[in-house]
Amino acid sequence: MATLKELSKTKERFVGGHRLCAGCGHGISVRMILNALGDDENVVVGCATGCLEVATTIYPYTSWNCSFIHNAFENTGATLSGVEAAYKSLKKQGKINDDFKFVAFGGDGGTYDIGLQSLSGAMERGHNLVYVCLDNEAYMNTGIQRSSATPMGADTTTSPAGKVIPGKQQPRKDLTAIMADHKIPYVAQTAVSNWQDVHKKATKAFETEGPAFINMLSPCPRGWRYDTPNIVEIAKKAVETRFWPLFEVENGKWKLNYKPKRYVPIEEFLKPQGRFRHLFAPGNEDLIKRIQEEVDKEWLALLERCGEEPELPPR
Amino acid sequence: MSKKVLEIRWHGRGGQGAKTAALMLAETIAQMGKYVQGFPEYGPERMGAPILAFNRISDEPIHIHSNVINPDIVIVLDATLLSEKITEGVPEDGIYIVNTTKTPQEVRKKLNLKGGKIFTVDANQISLETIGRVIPNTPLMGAFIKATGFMPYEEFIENVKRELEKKFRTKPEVIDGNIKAIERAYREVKGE
Amino acid sequence: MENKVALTGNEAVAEAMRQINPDVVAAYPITPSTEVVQMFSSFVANGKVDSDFVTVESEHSAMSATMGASAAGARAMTCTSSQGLAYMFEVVYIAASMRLPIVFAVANRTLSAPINIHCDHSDAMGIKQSGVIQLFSENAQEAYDNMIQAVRIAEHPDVHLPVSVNYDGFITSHALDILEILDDETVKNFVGVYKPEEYLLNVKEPISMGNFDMYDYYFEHKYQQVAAMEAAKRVIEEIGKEYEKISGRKYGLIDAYKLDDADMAVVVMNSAAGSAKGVCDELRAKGMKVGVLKPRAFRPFPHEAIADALKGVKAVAVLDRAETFSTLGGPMFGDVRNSLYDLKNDIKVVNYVYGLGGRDLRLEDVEKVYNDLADIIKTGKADNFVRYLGLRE
Amino acid sequence: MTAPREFINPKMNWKQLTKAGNIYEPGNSVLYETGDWRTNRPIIDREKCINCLICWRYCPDASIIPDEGKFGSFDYKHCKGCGICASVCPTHAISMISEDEIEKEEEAKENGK
Repeated sequence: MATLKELSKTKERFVGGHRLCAGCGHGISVRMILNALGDDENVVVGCATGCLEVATTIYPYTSWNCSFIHNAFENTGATLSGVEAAYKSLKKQGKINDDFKFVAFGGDGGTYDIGLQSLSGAMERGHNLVYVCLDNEAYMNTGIQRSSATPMGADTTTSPAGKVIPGKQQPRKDLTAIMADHKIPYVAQTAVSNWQDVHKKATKAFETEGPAFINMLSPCPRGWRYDTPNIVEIAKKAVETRFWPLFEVENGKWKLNYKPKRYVPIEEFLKPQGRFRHLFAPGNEDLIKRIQEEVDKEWLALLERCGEEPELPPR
Repeated sequence: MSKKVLEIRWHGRGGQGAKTAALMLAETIAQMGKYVQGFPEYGPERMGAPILAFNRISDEPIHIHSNVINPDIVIVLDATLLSEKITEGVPEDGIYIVNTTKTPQEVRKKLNLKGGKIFTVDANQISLETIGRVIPNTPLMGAFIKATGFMPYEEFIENVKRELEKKFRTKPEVIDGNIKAIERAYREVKGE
Repeated sequence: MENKVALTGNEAVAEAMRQINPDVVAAYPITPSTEVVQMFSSFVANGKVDSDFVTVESEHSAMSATMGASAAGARAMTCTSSQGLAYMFEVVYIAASMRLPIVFAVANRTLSAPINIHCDHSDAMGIKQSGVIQLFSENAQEAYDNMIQAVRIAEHPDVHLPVSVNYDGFITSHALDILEILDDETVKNFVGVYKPEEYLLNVKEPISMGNFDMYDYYFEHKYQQVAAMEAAKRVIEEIGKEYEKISGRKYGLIDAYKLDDADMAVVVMNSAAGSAKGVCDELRAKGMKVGVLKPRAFRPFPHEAIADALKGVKAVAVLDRAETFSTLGGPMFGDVRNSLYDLKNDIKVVNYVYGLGGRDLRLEDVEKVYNDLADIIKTGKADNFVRYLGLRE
Repeated sequence: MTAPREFINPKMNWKQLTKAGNIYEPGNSVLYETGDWRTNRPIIDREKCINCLICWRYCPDASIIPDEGKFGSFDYKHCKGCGICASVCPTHAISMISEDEIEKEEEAKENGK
């Protein structure tokens, strides 16, 4: 595993001058993922419509220090499939000689929701590409609307915390498991707070022959309403509360990568975020309890899949 | 162009409330029976990026929908935005209202400005002390009334109250804080 | 050199694709173009082409993957019909805007609802403002020839736009017809090896494609597409002349049939143009001065050529195999009438919508159109200028 | 169409702009400065810095310029002042100072001269 000292000497494939929000998780996430490539490797990046794409390719400027293609919102999986198919075909015919890696970035909107079909197709067909979902748990580009990745209870502009309905009513979709069920060679869940975990998984994904999928928690200070500098702290809380476990599924084998040492109640993740503020109003204790139960249930299911002893840490 | 229409340009940063201020000012003035427009410039820039918002105010219906190019009044929400972009297109007798701890003379020097009238107010400090966090947009409306004498102060405050009550019915402390912020900015704004 | 063969329209298109040997094909089956997908799959499975075939999960992804391949530097193709093209709609616009030289076949079929698998041009007309070049084919021969020429038109440096090759679903796609095909080597030489100027897989010059424009650039980028379409008119004719040298068959922007001395003309595309020519011949034998104008290129619209070809006639009937639901008739009607507006004479132009959902265009119907035109010339009146042919009114 | 050598600007006509808005200079956004988004500036205390480079890893704007595996400098042309570097620094070597304050100090210094 490379050290930061070593990594800092490598090529920066995602450069400054982009117009993502100050403190946006995506800038960090993309740098980490692309940093898993060797300096001499060639890469084509595909990107779904969203904050990342809009803010990084404002004509005539691009922040991508490599080949890049954006097509539409829901078709990054298919677009990059075509790029990869072209690569295979041209390589086979001897029309090109260089090696390439392929990586797609989509937000939770472009991945969990509108782009799910295209992603599913690309994974099922076995294209040799890496798809990274930068999950910030809502449609941030259009102004913080709920997605199927939005956690239960969150206040978004289309699941507002109102007098009758206190935020989003449904638990989030388990996309990482859905991708694992595609029986592709590599699936992982990681978070921006754990850079070593990200680096290891991105490295593995790029080395994988065939499709690889990474679901990466990449917080949005605007949508989550936490103090911008605290991004690492907030993402760590997601991991520590077991709300966002770190795991991977390699050739069908589930493996838990990190087990929190002590019990951290979900409140610690929810409390610093404005989108959950209403949950802490008197009378809403039940909602937090429901969220905790959901987290516990999912955690037990994950432990079972990973062949770990079923346990809920003492409260 | 005949200037029957008063035009205002707001300079702020994404997330600072320039758009909200422009819309709120428009709503407040609309209560006087005037015709108003309030609109932001929509760009790809994100939180923290310099952004613009605009107002038009007139006694007659406003039919134009082009961008504001030569504003009569410029309101700057963030002192770190002071640059030549602030004075772009502003006529000789333009009015500048700046949120800063600086004096109008210091701002004049910084902008290298010959004409115009400059007003300054520390809207950050005022909002922090009255509302509890740094949101300079409402106090700047108070500074605007003082600097322009656009409408009687009492009437303005009544109108703002009505607008705030629509938005924050359940949070009287927010209404009070904002009114206090406007009052203080009205009193504390410095001209040359 | 040439071989006379009996092929259906779909077979002819698939055969052209085999001979073109594109680097990538991404397609999804839909009636009536499904056979093309199947035949091409078998070419791939049997090593008859070098192509990588991407078995996408939808038409939206078919065009998206074709775009990805084209952007990567590959010669890329797809094909579809009807709902498939409608589902592609979004990406067809983007493909044109990104200036990707994709060739795609469209076996024309109507749109739902009610669901109907038969021919009309509603699918193609849905993308007439997308910025892709649209060629129309009277029969299997033309579908085959258009596919081969489309590659060169799309890839021409002054054009760089997607080209769709339209041919009538079932009427052309599933009917066996005699046509002449070129030998593989001739096609190979004609289309040449694709050498993209800029592409994703170029390690020396990485590129960002599909970027974000504000209002300071978007308008100019749109105008570039207008200029490319304008250039396409010249290029289509040039490539047509070049193709004539290897095939002996003439191709231009329009096909003007017996129009030189005609008093009346029918403007019609695809297979119905053949029927119209047949009727035209019969009426000529009876002494009526009639002709047929068949636009081969519908986008770009060859308005100069059309005005020139029709400048001597007295009455024109535009036959549209699609509706616009604007109450102003079919989509081609407006374009043709518009093209004739500046002529300093008084040509009467009427519209007939025909054949929706595969309703047969009978020869009597075409004959009725010519007779109507004769009446219009005689009376000088063309009331009720949007008409429906073969409809139970 | 070949890439124009002159850098694209909004005065150019449609012929001068690149085809389809393609961009031929990878990573040219470094020419676009986002430093003016900043209201707070990160300042490093070299005494406290242990060159762990966590700040470099967590900068969304690639605005920590490393130097031979050590902390080199801040890229103030692009740093938006988000404060993440200061927040993740294990030795609290980075502090965020208001640009307004910095300007005042600089002016005071100038006036003092």
